[in-house]
Amino acid sequence: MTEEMDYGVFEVDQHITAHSRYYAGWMGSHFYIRLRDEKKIHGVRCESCAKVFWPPRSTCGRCFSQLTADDLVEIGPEGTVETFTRVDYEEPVHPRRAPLIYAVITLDGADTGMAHFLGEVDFDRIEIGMRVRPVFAEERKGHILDIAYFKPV
Amino acid sequence: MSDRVAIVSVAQTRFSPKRADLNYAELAYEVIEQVLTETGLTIEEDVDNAVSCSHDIWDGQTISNIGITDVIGGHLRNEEKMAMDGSTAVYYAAIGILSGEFDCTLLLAHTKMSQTNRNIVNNTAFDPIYTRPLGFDFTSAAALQARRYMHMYCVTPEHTAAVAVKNLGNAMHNPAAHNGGRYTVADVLASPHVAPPIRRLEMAPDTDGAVAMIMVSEEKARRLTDRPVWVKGLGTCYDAHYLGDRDLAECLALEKAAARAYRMAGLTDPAGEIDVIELGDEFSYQELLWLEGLGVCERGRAGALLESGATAMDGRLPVNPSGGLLGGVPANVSGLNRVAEAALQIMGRAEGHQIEGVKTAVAQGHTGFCGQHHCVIVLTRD
Amino acid sequence: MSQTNMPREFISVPMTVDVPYRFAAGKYLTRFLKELRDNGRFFGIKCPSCGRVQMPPRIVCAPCHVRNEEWVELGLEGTLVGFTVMYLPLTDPTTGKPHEPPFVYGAVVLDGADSSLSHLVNVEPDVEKIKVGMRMRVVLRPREERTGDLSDILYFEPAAGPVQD
Amino acid sequence: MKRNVAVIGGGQTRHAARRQDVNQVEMVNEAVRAALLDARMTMDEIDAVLVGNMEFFEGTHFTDCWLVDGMGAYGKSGLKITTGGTVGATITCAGAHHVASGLFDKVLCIGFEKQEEGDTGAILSGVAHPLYGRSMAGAAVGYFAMMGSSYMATWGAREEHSAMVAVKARQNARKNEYAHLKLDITIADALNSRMLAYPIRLLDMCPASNGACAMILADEKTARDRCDKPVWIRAMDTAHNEQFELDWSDVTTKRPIFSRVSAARLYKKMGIGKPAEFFDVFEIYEPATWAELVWYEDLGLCGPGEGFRMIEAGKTEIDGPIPVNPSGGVLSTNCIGASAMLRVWEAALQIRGEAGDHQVPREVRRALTTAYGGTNWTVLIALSAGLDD
Repeated sequence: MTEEMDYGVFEVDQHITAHSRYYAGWMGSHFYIRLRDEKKIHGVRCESCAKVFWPPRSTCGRCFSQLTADDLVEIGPEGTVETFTRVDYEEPVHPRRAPLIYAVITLDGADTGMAHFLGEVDFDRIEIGMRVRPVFAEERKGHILDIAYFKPV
Repeated sequence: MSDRVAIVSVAQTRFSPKRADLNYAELAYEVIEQVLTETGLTIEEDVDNAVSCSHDIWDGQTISNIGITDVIGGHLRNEEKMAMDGSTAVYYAAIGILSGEFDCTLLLAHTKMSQTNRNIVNNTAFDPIYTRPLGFDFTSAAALQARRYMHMYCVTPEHTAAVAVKNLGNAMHNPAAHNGGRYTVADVLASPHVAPPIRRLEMAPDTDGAVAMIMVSEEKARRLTDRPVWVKGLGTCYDAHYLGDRDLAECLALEKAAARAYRMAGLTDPAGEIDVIELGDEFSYQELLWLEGLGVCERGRAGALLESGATAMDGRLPVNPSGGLLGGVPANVSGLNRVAEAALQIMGRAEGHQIEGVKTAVAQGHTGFCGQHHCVIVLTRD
Repeated sequence: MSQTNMPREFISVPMTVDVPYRFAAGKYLTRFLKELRDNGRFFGIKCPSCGRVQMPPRIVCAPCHVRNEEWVELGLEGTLVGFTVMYLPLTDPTTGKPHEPPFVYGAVVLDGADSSLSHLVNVEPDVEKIKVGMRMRVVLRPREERTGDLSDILYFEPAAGPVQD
Repeated sequence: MKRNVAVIGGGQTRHAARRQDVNQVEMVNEAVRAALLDARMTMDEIDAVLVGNMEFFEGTHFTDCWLVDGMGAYGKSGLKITTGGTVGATITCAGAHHVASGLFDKVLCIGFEKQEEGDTGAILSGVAHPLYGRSMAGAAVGYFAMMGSSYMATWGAREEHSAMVAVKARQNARKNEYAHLKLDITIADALNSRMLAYPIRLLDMCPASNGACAMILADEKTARDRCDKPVWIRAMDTAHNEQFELDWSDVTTKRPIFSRVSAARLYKKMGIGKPAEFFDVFEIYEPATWAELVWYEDLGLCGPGEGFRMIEAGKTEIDGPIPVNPSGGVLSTNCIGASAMLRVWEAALQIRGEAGDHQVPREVRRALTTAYGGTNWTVLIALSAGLDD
């Protein structure tokens, strides 16, 4: 056997960088076209569950019903904060500089919530049950950030 | 053919914030060598299946079980990777043995959290169309769940802080844990918010490590040991994906997974029949929420259960005597570690943190953010 | 699916997933890569059971499932055991730089090893002129350019000696 | 296995290079609905949902948790396994284990890939060890090119033989309504297609496809009660291979090879001496033309070095004595996570006599499927029409 010698540690920095493109699907495309072009937010109604889901989806996860574009219903624009938090750290995956205030907001007429940002608000004054409304981005491109954030009503 | 499945050996690395000296295959071999040596089993003669658990994105390698094929004995043999939490690897390995297809399965979970950034990794677990672009990670998502749960069930910051105090204290007695410490509720509440209401001392730290386990058929277990640990019940369940799809204060998937596991194990009174629980407390509030999901107390009563001292090391239902994930266990490894710790309690080999007279132990693990998938394993002894 | 379901365009979300890593080479590859970088030497590791000399060195000989411990210095020459002429640009994902086609890509077993090493081969990309069994030698980058990666090897080039069976 | 397991239903998407009309959830859902329809079953009846794909190929962690609505998995037992390209077969085995264990009667198995959404090049180069070979990571094509040159040099085969495989696959695909590459090509077309890495040309390689496959596996009682033509899973075998020593590209290797080891084990379990006579159809995972010829030999359908004579003699055509890949195979459709499951589902369709235009024109009672992935990994599954077959 060769003599044992201490080679120490050896570490190498690398990245895995993948350029992806995710399709919203036919139901999601309806949602985003209406958001982008009309500043309207849609959910989808499942008749058999008697519930309106956001985001709109083509299969009801609860009862497995096939849903169609005819089941799209406008929801909001106002809604209610169900929960919230704030992060002060920075990460490259953040779309904007910290602090970021996150919330789950149930839009009027919907039975499930939307995770999004809160803005124009003092964090210490946010509470569960607070009423909020969306602030739309000036330039919209069929993206979740076409809603810039929600702010108190 | 076997009607029962036993755990006959477990090994864990000493968990550490960073193991710069080893790559993940070498880290894995540390524990694989231990379980094979302890049982005297060999890959060639005995082991006929292997189940690993980690993730490509954590390992930085596509099809990352390529990296552990050699050490787990996968060359020209069966090896599969559970792309979920390690608890589900136990569930799947048990099913393989119950099917009659396999007799002896080597399980492994490994992750080196130190080699990448958990928030970037976990951001990719959010749907890319509606949620991921907002920059979410598991901490910000957990904070939403924590606040909702605390609001709906009157859980106080003192309750969640007391979970951290208990588990970080327990971890001091666990030689595998690296994050133990003696803290007070005031210390925890004085630690900075990471994402309110979650504070620095209330979240599992970045950790490197591996766990191995050997599971066998009843017949093989009888030949190997006179103290087998029986897998008596198991259950899994998926919950909805989107953060807003469910009331985050609820944990339907855990309730269902637990019901499945208890029914199989014949447990009708979990609070009375379970002697110890090891669960996935990635964040302190989760211990309380998951205890309620496991049905050992009524909804909203976990805080009071904790205050009563019942879940302490010397309580009537100790929870995470190992120190849990707060004590420092890697992501993905966490669930296999929960089952391993529960098994060690039954074997009477939980060095430094042994609970007396454990007959029935329950382990819980979860996958994704806010508990999107749960797995519950019930272990017993003869 | 009814036609009315179809929107007038399909929306998509472009996204770049960029994950940083700091990989630890581990006990075996650290020694291998540092010897390559610092001393221009290649090492294999010998299985105590089957005697196979493996490159890269690794903790376990997979067929025997035993721990490898005996280090063996390998030659800087070897034998070509397989090759192809690549007509696709091969991009180095760690640098993003392409190798311009056509080029020869081959597997060489260094003297003393049982494993092959795949790398560029600096010969004319003409399949008639390349033979399995040709003797090859390693050409390394200058010491100061080496980083401890297989890219420290510039390429293989033909060496003197008869074609091996 | 402790209980007999049957495939009682299945379905697939129409595979294509572009599926911009659906997201991943919707694409998977198409296959799931097709499988339920085929089995005349509702989602409520399913006990567990198992899914697999190429982990992180689409850049998503815990994909199963996202696809939960499309899979119908909400509130159900289930899990996700990954084993690279073999995963569709691995999920099938996992489903069989679930049913055989006695804990589940009806299990839904899903494999999928939406390759256009991810970054195939970047993720594939990640297969190489980060510190040993990633900087040199050739596409899979380099490996199969070496296999082709080794095969030709050793056995005297010519490029025409791989072209015959390329033509057979795409001509068969034209008879399969779900296949991706339905090309009316000739041997000359294959030989004139763009050279990628000698001797591999464009038509020697599989495409990048989007698609999904789903199957429902059930216990014997359910199968007999609910299904006219259950297809029984008779034996399974998996062999992975070590990380660095990839001998499949060298046809002269003396070392045990995953494919031959796995076939030998499976045949021993079933007591099969002459696989070419025993099985009526084969669906194999051939990522490149040369791999199909090597599979013939490794599966023992002919002797070493005789694979190219088989294709030359037309023995493996749909109407030949040993039909291989009547569906068009992976050369025609490669939605990776689904590819290995598609082999099983296509074999099941052949046994049911319901493969449509690509049905083998004789009675099919037994079929063998293979998978390929990772660093030379495979899963073999044997299927039959009856438990006595």
